[in-house]
Amino acid sequence: MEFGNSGMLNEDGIHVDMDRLKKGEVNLGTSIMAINFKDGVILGADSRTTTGAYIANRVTDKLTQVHDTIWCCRSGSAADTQAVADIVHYQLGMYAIQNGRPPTTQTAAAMFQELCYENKDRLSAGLIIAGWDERHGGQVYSIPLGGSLHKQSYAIGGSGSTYIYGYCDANWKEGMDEETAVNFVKGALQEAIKWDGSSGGVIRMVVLTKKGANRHLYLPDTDYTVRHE
Amino acid sequence: MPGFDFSNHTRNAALHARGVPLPKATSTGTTIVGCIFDGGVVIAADTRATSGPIVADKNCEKLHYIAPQIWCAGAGTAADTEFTTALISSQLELHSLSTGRKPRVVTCMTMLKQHLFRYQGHIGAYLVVAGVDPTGVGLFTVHAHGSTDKLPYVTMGSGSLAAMSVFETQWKSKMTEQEAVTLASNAIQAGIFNDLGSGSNVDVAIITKEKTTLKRGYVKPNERSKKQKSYVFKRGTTAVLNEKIITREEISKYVTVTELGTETTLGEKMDLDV
Amino acid sequence: MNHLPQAWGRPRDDVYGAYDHAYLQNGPKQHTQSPAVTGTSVLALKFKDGVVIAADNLASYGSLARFTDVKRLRKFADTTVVGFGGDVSDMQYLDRLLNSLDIEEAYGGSSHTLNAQNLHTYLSKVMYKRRSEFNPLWNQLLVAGLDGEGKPFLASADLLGTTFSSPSLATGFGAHLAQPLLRKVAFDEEAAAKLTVEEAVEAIKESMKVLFYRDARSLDKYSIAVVTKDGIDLKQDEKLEKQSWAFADQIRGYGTQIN
Amino acid sequence: MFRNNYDNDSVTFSPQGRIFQVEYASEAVKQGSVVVGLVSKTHAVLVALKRNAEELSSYQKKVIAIDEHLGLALAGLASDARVLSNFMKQQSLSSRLTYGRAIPLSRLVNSIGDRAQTNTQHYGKRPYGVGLLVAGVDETGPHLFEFQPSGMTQEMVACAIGARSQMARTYLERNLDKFADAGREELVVHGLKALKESLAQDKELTVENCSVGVVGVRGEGMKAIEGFKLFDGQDVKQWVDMVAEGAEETAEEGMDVDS
Amino acid sequence: MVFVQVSPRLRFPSKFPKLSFSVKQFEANHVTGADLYFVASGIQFGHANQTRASGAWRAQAPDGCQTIGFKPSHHSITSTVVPNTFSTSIGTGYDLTNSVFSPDGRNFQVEYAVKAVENGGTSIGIRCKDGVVLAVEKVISSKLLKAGANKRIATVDRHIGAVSSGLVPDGRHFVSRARDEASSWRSTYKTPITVKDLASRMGGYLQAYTLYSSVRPFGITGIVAGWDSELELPVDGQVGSGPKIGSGGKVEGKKYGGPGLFMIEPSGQYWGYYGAATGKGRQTAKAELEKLDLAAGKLSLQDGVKEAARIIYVAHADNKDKEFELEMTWISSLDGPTKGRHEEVPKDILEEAEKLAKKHLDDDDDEEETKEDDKMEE
Repeated sequence: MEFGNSGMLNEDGIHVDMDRLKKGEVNLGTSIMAINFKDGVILGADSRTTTGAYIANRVTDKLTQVHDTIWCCRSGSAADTQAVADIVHYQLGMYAIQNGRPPTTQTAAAMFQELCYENKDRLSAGLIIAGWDERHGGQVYSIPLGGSLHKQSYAIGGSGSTYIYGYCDANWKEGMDEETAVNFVKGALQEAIKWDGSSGGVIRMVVLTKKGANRHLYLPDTDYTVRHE
Repeated sequence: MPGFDFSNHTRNAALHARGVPLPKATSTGTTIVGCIFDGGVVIAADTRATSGPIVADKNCEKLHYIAPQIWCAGAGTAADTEFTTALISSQLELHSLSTGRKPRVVTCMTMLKQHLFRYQGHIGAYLVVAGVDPTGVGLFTVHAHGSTDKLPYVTMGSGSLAAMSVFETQWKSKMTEQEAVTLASNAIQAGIFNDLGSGSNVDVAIITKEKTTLKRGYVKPNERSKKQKSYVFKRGTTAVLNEKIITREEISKYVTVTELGTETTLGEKMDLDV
Repeated sequence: MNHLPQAWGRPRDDVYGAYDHAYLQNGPKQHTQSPAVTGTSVLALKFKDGVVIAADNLASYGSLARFTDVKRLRKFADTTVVGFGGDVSDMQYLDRLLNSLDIEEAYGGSSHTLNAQNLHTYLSKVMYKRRSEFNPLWNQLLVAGLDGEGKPFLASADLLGTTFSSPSLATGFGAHLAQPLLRKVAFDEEAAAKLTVEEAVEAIKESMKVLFYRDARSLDKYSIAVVTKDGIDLKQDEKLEKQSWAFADQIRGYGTQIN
Repeated sequence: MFRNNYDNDSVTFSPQGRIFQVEYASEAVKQGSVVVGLVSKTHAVLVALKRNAEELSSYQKKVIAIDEHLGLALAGLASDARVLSNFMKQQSLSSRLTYGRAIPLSRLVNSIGDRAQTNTQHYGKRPYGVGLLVAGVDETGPHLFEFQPSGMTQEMVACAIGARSQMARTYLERNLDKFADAGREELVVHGLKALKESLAQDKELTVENCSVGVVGVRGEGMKAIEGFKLFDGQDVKQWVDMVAEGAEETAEEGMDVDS
Repeated sequence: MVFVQVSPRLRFPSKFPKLSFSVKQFEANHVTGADLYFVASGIQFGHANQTRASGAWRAQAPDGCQTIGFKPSHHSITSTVVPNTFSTSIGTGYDLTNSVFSPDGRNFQVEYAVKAVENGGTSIGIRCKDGVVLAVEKVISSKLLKAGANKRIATVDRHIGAVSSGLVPDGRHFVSRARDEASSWRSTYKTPITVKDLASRMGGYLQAYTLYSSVRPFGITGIVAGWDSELELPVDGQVGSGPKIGSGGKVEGKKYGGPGLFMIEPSGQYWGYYGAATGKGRQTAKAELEKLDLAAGKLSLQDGVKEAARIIYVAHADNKDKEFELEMTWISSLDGPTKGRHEEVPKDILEEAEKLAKKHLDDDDDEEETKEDDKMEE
């Protein structure tokens, strides 16, 4: 483990992820988001994974399923977030079996938070948890670096998110229909990809509603206009 | 004294503090690739092993056996790739015996990533995992810190950028076996010729549903050609200026001479202990 | 003390020089030495029947105003309010700790409840224990309520386990900006004992406004609570009123410029 | 009582659902000399009859102070009582350290009850062979608790346990309505009178064989308590004299004891 | 304890009246309140597998003796039972150790633990449409007990209460474990445990005490009752609130949360109940509970409190010679009087319910007494 030469956050705070990475670690220098809409939630992410300036994977899937209709967006260290997601995936599976009912998004958020908080010294993981269940509908939780838990109507994260705070705040509307919501996510991620060197590639989305999980894919060569798949 | 002895650690820390560089592990400064084709997967690697600026081995093996239908290409610290793959291979076989099923590529990948994550990058193994199992064809990369990627074509090691440029320009989906092998081989050669850490030959392993074919030295673009001239000096090239013979009797004045018999008998005696 | 949570508990660079982390290369197990998502000041003021306490609703991520709906005043058992500055994840940890403590206390019926003084003792022990493990909870807390004799109680505890008490208290930037104002209205216990609730609330609101003007990590949305023997009146979605900005129209240039 | 197979350990139920080992442990309590406890609106009092092994030996310790606000009296195995009282002292001090609060009596008594229960449910353990009367004051006033080897704990207005304690209990039951409003002295005297009822025919209360523990509140709230105080020897003379047989008999009885 | 030796020539049930006569005699001798046992040494019962009826006294079986017990009541003696259900166990050795099966597949130690429950004061729980009531009959063993203290119904978590019949210290152990379970659930899932999940965990815990020879089963039957929040639950300690208009995509028209009532037996078995009863008066209480048609879900919490008080009074009537104290707690819905919390029933409501219960009992007694007297005279 190497230590940075400053205990302070960088002036702009947001690039803190980089400082905490171990040498040679794979970084999801990322733009991720999840939003609430009329019928549930939508998760969205770019697909770029970097080691330093090299793109180790240009079609990464940063949207990870941890239960039927509970997913998460991963940012920070690829290894850490994969490990955390794998553990929660297992725990939620056990929860469903032991208690004879599917876990709620809250349960998932609580488990993610416990891992992120108790291991904050060892992890660099910025996660957004989004899920849908019958009782609570769609819900979005954000777990930033220190392991705090924030319920939000929409959440953005990763290095690219700094560039779209303004866009999201200005364009956000509660209770959007699916099409508007998809366009909102797409528009935001397009901006993030445009301005953030660590974000790029395709835009992936997952729409979670009572109908289940539905994937979207938009490609840069068609200017993200055409839904692929 | 019972317990652990940390004196070497203290010594090393003190030496390091005074500017002595820490010894470098042998690194396979490497190009490895993998590529899925219609009906299987191919992985390939160069064969150069380096230790700092020295080529430690010109024809090492970087394709590691995991299971009959699962193979791994390794980059990073040679010892780590060697032992990690051997360890997981062993565990996977035991797992396979206990479940009575053929081992799966995802199982191998998961075991590798969990093992590597536990060691937080201190085990410097960067791996390409490939194989065919009852669920189909699998191809993954595993980074030393424990992250994994699933892609149709992958490259790793110091030559990965050179190799990736080949894939990014020539890869297409649903290639035939031969196309894929050629493409992988070309990617490795891009590493061999453009990356100083990679060199020598191309090893290839082709895994299909039916069988695995390991082609050691699939391409040998760096065969040492025959020297045009011999530089061996002829006998008698050096002149003899004078000559003196010392007999055994003479030397016995200074030392005790004992007859030991031939080397082989000594060897045989020692063999008895084995 | 510097008002930035990131600097709390560190040897001052201007006194000791910057810390050389090279010494920690192969050092012992390290714990968090820096907070990530943080809240800024908490203010509180005693008055004759109780205590007023306030904190804004912002959680910052470095300079980024990342979460604007974070309630940093937490109730305990309808008798006490704890205000949290510093790391939000540690605040949530403490909140759960207090929640389980509250449940345990209620096992024996309502006759025995911890008062604010007891709670402050407890929290200071928690904070001190954690700093002694070199794993501090990165917070500065104000505990507001009533003591064993029903008198107003206000005290602070921080990540080092330091505690103190005063008729008015403020953490973070508030210690620099608000405390002078609050001390004016309640210089000592005697003065605080004469304050009405209206006066105390007014003083706190005025201080919150100054903090919004001059603390770059603050927000104009805040929570305020009044704790008395009748219970807690907690409002969590207040907005600063009667701000003064219009004088900006008089400002032209920075010296001699007229237009 | 029938000899049966179900009484060898505390993990075997008899067909009637009884645990004989626990019942036998209660018999051990009846082997101990009698102790009496009673409580008024302001005070809680413990009185105990001490035995000496032989003429020249010292008398046993029957009353133990636990903390400023409580103490206990024991009947049965004194060493078991010591284990329990040490545990109670720890719990009590821990509460003062952690919360700055005197531990509520009910909580303390429950904690030893829970400990004792464990001993009745696991093979290889034995039930405690001691009964306790715990007297003290907390935020809710004076209290008296009885603890039994089964782990049963009950809050009482008055209680007596130990050898021949039935007679003391009868006295207490008969005078039950007088205790609540009794003053400190009056309460002690009632205690001694009850104790006297349980004396063997040839025995008399003396300053040697009598222990008294008193704890109470002075006015309102916990702040002013009369801490638990143990009286032995000449300190109990005042009360012993008060309950001695009528004035004229006192001398004679006294002579008897001395001889 | 008083043992009454029964003549070896006695045969059941035809000779019941004679027995009832001897009980009367003992009552006349002021041994009321003591445990009365009838010991029939070495006799063979003609009807060994007759079932027990309510209020019967337990059989006592010293070595090698077959015994029965029964309770004299102010009803006729015919309500008494016979059988010695343990007749096969005693002396065989299979009943001396926990975790041991008898050849016919029974764990007698667990069955004996049930006996401890059946001697305990009656506890009941009623699941109403807008809350749950718990009530317990606390038999007053001594005049010296402080009235109103010594609570037997405990709070497990804010929204859950528990009560038990049987060995009181075991009940405290039960509660202590339940609290630990609730608290560990909270620290794992950061949300309150549901009543059902708590019952399941406690079932598992009690079951574990039937598995090993190194422990004994719990001598209690526990009742847990609570109200699972019908609202959306936050994650404990969370900050932020999500969309102002609420989350999108909820499935409308479904109800969540609500009342929960479970009873856990020494074996670890547990069931959900509309009305649960255990302890000495459980048969009577169950009969009364069944009359309420709780499954219809119409009974309100306020009426439930009155019914609970009445049922405890009725159940106690079989045990009239001992005084008792009624303790009641309740958990209402979030908009009800306790706001989803487990609390004591307020004094005024409790007293009102007790008054009605006593009145009901007096009315009942008046009716019955006339009949009763007739019978007695026969």
